[in-house]
Amino acid sequence: MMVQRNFMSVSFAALSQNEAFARVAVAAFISQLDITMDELEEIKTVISEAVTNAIIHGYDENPEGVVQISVRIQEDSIDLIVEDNGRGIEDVEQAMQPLYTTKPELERSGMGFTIMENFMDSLEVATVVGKGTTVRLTKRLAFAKALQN
Amino acid sequence: MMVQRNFMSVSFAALSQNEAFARVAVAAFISQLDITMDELEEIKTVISEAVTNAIIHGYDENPEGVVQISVRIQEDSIDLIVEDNGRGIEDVEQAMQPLYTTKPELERSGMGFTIMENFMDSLEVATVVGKGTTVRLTKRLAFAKALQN
Amino acid sequence: MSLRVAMETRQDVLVIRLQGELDHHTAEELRKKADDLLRTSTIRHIVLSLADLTFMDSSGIGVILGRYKQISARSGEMYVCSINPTIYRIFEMSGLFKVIKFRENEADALHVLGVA
Amino acid sequence: MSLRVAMETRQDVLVIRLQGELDHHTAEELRKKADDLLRTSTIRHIVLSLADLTFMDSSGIGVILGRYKQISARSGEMYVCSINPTIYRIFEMSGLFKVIKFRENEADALHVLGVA
Ligand SMILES: Nc1ncnc2c1ncn2[C@@H]1O[C@H](COP(=O)(O)OP(=O)(O)O)[C@@H](O)[C@H]1O
Ligand SMILES: Nc1ncnc2c1ncn2[C@@H]1O[C@H](COP(=O)(O)OP(=O)(O)O)[C@@H](O)[C@H]1O
Repeated sequence: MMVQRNFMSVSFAALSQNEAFARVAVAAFISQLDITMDELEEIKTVISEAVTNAIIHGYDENPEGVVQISVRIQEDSIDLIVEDNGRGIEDVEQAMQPLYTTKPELERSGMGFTIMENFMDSLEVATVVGKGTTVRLTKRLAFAKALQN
Repeated sequence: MMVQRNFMSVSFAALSQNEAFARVAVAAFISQLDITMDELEEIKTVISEAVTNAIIHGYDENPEGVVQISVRIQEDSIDLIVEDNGRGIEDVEQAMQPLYTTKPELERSGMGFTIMENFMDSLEVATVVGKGTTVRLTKRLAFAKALQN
Repeated sequence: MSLRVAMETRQDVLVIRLQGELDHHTAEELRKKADDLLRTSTIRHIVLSLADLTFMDSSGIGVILGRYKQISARSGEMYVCSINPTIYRIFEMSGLFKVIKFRENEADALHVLGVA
Repeated sequence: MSLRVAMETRQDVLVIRLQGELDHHTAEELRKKADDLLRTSTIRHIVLSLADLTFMDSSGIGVILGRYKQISARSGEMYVCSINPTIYRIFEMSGLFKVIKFRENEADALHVLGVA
């Protein structure tokens, strides 16, 4: 299968109603690929996790904050980047632990990063305290995996 | 009705398959408003017109080009901006004439600007030859119009 | 988010049924399919059946007018039917109804052309 | 793109049926509706019926665990049923099935709780 390289990038206000918008926008963009329903659901979920984190943790739900998502379609994979210019993460290793959350009072489950890791093939977090956080996620697609085997 | 101000901006490669993506992204974003089906269809149509123009006329379908759409939700209206960094328009007044097209060989109808004008409340074109084109479109929403009457 | 083009010929009438979205990207498919058939056949008239067309912009106008010119050169006629309200307004704005005949539904159009 | 929360009480069992998408934005509504009812009633058990839940992320885990803690303090139990595959995996990953009981469908869960 020939896949045309393609990209899009979307920015929006750090408002919780934009979480659903972010999922729809990313899903609409990647649905041009020969992607399975499971892959689509997994990608929607990780976008939702990373965007929600930017809004809640990065910006403390301040709607002045801006969240940016970039999606790049490669020959055999999808690269996602979710960025905020918020507070940053002090201890990334700790933050990635399952069940670890700094906002238990908001009933956060601390499972966001764990879900991102499980649903994607790679996860990288770059963060500077006081500057913001960039989450890079890659998913190799089933059709590409199948071709290689 | 209280409307929360909100904005999003999306950029993507000048590929024709992104025309449908652009419509879905904008529609998903503005569907948070109390908008009629007709208004939604009109906005999808004008987005399609302006994005198609950027791809065909602005960039001569060169996929290296980038098209950007910005959407701002105001209390009583929606502001749309569609921008390209393409060839620009020499004579805007002529370009806006119904049936005028510089690409009849591609079976363009020359109706893009006319449809944008008819479906929106305002249309402004800013363009610099060799630099690009910015189309600004505003739509006052029916529920807001109703409140004023 | 894409277009399905179904074509049926009845004597010298080509019925084109469109489903989905007709824009610059999908217009190419319609153009190619229609032209392949028009080139090799004795089709004179076209009936465009748009009941399942959910979106169309001015790229649609372009491809429809292009086909109209071809059959008009064979002194054929073009009918269009079952148009949704927004698309109807685009047809009106573009003056398409001056050359293309509107009928409520496909059966009406086929009846007028004597191939119902 | 939003969540509908339907609640029904059967004796001391609260059945919560979710339709749509459960995320950070929509979790608030579920939290509020469930808590309003739990505060004023003698509910002990909860059955979460997710047949029409099309999307859930970890914000859903948070709000479900929060309600679980409340009924667990009343020595009640929580059942969940009819989960789509992706959401099932999120439940598994989060260890939710250690405390919340899974049943294939709502009827099963209601049966176990003696209110079928
Ligand atoms: N974008 C971000 N900006 C600042 N802190 C973050 C960000 N994303 C995650 N974190 C930190 O990492 C922790 C763990 O995140 P996660 O696993 O998604 O769980 P949760 O969102 O439920 O807290 C958060 O509680 C927060 O302290
Ligand atoms: N973004 C753009 N960049 C350069 N030229 C443009 C752009 N948009 C419109 N034009 C010019 O304006 C003309 C009229 O545009 P329009 O009314 O949309 O009709 P059409 O796209 O069918 O040609 C085009 O033929 C083109 O010459």
